[in-house]
Amino acid sequence: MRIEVNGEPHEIEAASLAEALEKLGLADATVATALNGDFVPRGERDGTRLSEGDRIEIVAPMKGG
Amino acid sequence: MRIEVNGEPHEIEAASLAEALEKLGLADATVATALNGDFVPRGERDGTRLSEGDRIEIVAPMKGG
Amino acid sequence: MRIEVNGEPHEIEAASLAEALEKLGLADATVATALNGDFVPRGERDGTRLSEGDRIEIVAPMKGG
Amino acid sequence: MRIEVNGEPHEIEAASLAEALEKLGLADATVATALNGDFVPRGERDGTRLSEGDRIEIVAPMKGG
Amino acid sequence: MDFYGVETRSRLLLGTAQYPSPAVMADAVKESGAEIVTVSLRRESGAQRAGQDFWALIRDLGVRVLPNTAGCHTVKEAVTTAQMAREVFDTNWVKLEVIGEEDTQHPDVIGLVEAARVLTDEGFEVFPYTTEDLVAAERLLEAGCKVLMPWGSPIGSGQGINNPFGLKALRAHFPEVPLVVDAGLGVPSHAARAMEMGYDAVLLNTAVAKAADPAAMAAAFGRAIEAGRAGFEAGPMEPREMAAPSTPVMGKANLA
Amino acid sequence: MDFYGVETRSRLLLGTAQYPSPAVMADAVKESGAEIVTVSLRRESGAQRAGQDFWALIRDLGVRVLPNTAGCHTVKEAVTTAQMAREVFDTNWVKLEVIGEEDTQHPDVIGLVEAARVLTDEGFEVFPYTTEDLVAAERLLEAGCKVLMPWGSPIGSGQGINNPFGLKALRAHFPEVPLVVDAGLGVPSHAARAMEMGYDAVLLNTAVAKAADPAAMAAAFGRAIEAGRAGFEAGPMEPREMAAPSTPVMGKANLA
Amino acid sequence: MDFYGVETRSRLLLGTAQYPSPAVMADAVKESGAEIVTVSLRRESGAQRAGQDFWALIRDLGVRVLPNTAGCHTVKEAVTTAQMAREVFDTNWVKLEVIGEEDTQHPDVIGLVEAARVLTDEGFEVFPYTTEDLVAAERLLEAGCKVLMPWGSPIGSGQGINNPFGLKALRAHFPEVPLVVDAGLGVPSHAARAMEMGYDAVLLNTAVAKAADPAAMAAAFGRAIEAGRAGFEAGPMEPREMAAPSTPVMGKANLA
Amino acid sequence: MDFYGVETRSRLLLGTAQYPSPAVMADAVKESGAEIVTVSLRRESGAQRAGQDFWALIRDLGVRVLPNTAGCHTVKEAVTTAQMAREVFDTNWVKLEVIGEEDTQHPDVIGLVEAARVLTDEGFEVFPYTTEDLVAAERLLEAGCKVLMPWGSPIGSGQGINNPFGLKALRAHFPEVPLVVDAGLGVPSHAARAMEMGYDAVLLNTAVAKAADPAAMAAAFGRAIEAGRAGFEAGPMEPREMAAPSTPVMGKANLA
Repeated sequence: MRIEVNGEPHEIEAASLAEALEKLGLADATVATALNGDFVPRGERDGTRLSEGDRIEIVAPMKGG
Repeated sequence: MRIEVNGEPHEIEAASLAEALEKLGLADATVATALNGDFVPRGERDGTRLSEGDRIEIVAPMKGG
Repeated sequence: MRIEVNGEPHEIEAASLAEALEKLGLADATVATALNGDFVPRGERDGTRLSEGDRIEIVAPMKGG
Repeated sequence: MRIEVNGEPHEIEAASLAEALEKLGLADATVATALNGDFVPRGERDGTRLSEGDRIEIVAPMKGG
Repeated sequence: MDFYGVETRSRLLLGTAQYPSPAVMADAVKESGAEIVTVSLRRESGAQRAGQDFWALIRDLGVRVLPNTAGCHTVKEAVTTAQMAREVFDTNWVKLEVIGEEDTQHPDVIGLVEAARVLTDEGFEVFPYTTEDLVAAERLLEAGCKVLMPWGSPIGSGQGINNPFGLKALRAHFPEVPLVVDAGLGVPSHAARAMEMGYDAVLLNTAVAKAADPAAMAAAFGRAIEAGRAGFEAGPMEPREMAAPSTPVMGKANLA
Repeated sequence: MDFYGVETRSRLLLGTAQYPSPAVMADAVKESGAEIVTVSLRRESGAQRAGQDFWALIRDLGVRVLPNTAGCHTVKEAVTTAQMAREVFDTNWVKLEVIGEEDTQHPDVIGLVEAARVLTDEGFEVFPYTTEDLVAAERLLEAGCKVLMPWGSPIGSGQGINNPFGLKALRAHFPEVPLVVDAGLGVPSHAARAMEMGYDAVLLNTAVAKAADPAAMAAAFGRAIEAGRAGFEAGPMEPREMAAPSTPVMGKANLA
Repeated sequence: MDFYGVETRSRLLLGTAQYPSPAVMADAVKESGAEIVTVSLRRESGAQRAGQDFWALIRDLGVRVLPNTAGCHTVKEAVTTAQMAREVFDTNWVKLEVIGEEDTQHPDVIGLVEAARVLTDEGFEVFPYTTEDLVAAERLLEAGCKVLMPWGSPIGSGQGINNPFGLKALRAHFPEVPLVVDAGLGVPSHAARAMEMGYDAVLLNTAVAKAADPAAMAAAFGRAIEAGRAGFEAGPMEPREMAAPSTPVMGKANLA
Repeated sequence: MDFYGVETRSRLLLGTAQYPSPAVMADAVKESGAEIVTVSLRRESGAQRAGQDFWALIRDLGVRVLPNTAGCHTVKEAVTTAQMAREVFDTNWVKLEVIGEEDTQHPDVIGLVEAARVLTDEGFEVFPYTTEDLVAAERLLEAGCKVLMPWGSPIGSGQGINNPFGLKALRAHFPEVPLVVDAGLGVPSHAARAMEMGYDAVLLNTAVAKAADPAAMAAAFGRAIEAGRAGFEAGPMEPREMAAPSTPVMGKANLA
């Protein structure tokens, strides 16, 4: 299935957002997620189905002013 | 009938706003009018009925910055 | 003999500046002296004769900015 | 005779400052003169003898702020 | 100068309030060379008819009027006042004021943008009294304003230009929009400076009306605005840290 | 304006250096309305006779000249230069410069006072280029100067007035003495401000000569100086912390 | 200092960006004495996991974090970013930025108020990055903000306080609200001045991170903020126009 | 810090006048960390012996004293006062004041240079209270001064630094000479700024003595001076016109 992860196209097989994170090697990481522009809380990642063309954002702590 | 004109209570007999202006000696004056906070164009003064407790504002040109 | 001490007229009997200081109760004090506008070092007070009308200034440490 | 005119060495035969000015083509010009750093008024140019090594300055009106 | 398609030669807009007398006001307007004066609306009584006399006086001056919504604190008030002004003064122009704080007469830019939108839709030509806020300015232009009037400092304070950086940024950001410094100027050099910053015009009242000699001060401001504009157009020198002698160094006599 | 008994209508003294061309300089002088221009003395050669042409040009302008001692670093140099200038320009006036530091063209007030004394004794009418130093000013007056010309900022820097406090104190301290802000102004508003501070005149050169359009800038400064002076005489309002609405609050309609 | 019920001794909030290295950043935070640092959220890749390392570094500092919504231009973006930040950083605090103009990083106060309302309703404790706009400030407080963070000048410009009048008015208008000068300060004296104006704290980043020696500059700012606050509390003298000799005049010897 | 070969850690010189009480003065000196205090000479009477008590108090503070010639208007007065001070305080140091104008306590730089020459010849180590005049400064150094103390603004005015350009030029011109801003500072940020300008130390009195809490204000100034100096040494960033976001733009999530 073709989706977009942090702006990059990805070919990935993942039923849920949680699964996608795992495949991306970020299952354990301190990250937050958004699907098509909306925040998806950690607790809802399992239940969040992905479909062709979805846009996922995965963000982590970074320096800031 | 008791109405308020420019913030002052008035006892006045006037069926329309136009008539009220006449009674107030401002029929011919360069003024604009508002009834209960809404603008009443010159052309609608005749057709604007007054009723007990109405608030009329009658304003004219004045110095300004 | 009439002299001026710190701007005030004084009737004083003193042959030398040192003697005058003694009479004024300042022999032991930490002060500096001037006679008629010129500095008189401590060591020269004994040898400094006074005469009628002399102006003596006696100054001590004071607060300053 | 060797003199300096406005900072430049000149070989010139002139008994007086006036004569020097003439030889320099400035007899008629609106200029002021100095000899060895001192002002020489127009009226004294004739009477001002020159000698070897003298420094003459000849100045004229120029733009200024 | 061009405001909503109206050409003016003068770059000074003058207020008509606070003068010692109507006659002095009239003189000041004449001396200033202003072609636009601001006016307001106030309650009229049949007994005094004060407004009628004032209006006659203004008409005699042969200038264009810019009615304001001074003292309005809500969008509703401002809009209704503008509607009444349009009828009385027979002009689509309005100096839109929506005041958010009394002591500083601080514009409420949020209400201002909203009111500007409503009035533009009703065919008004809005002159918004605003701050140096770049983003509010953008919204006002989107709302249809074709002029912006940022304050220099609080109305009537005479402090001049409190935030030169902000006003410069506004000018740089909107090179094509007519910008008027409105309020707070105190002396002619304040107005000249505003023009040198590239502003298109200046709106004044208190500095003229409260001067010892209002007519003379009006003339002084008029001249200062011309001077500042001319200076802007003449292309000023670049300031530099060091001195640079104006008189040529070369050719200096050696008088040692 | 009165300088040593000479009446002038204009309050602008203009320098003649640094213009793109003599013709532009002449235009700038005319546009500025200046009645006094500053000039200097430089070495003349029989071959070029450059000075003769310059002098003819200036004479045609029909203005009064104020010769300077620009570039002089010692009392001796300045005095001799003044003596030569008096003969050439046929005037007792001299703009006395004794420069103590090159990069800032900082006046050497100690040498300045000494040179002023010598020249006054020789019958000169001295216009000293000085700093805002109150005490040096006092000494210059004692030396016989009847005009003072403090700098605004370093010559040719265009920074404007670097020490407003100092210049205000000088004005307050010598209410009767003609005071000219000489050097450092960059834009017309600087000149207007100097006049609003109560200064009697302004001396300029670089800001005009180095403008993109010198003649236009000259006119702009001329007008700004008139505006600033007129503003000063018209009695400006007192600035205040808070706002004060110009439009009357009384009589405002209640449109709630 | 009290932010949303959290007590801090330090009045300095420090940014964590733009340092030569993470180690230098850590030193700077320690030297500054800051108990609160700002952080952001950026895209994470499984390959680099850069964010994980950064987060570990910050946690080791034992300071409280204030996540920002830097770079957000819409209410939606800012709100979603805040929601993600709350989960990642496990805090209700958010430094809310809604940027309306890129070159000046000018806050969009209209969007800011809207976003603040949404976030407060969701239980966030909002630190809004705003301007000196008094009316927008009022709206932000109505929206539930209990802190305001007006800019001193554009982020990273180091210009200091561009509109002292505006910041003073804001302070005077909201005596009880914790006010933080956020952005634009360049040197320690800027921070001291902000504190002397009665501000409660200062938020810095570039001035420290871009100094030749960030850790030393962090310490300097920390000390300057303490000094400014102490000066404010110690009750400064009233400035006066004239001089007043500190050394007593009485009792001076007459040495004529 | 090095004054005439004497090393001090503190960069603050504090005056001892105008405090509510001797005890408060003593506290202020301690809190300030100053190692040098200024004192004067006044007439002593055998009856009160006020000076003796004051002197005992100062000696207990264990600080170095810098006697001044406050109030002296002539070279003669200043020289004689210095001679008496040397004997009483047993130090070659003297803060040389030759006042030329009362209302501003303006230094008479001409008399100052003359007095400095005389005193240096007699073996004094002179700390001249002067203006920002570059040329006078040069003469003072020629006269043997190894420290310069330009004013910030009139003594006791609390206005801060009236002529930053002048003080910067002085610093740039004499990079090696110890420079002390003496007089006129009002709040800690003024002192921090002086240090950021590269000045070596600050001399204060009124701002501390007339504060509501002198000891606390003394500490505040002490800290501000350390902060300003540390900031100067830490190499501040370059200010810029535009903003530069501190938080990285790269990697920002797209939440549209």
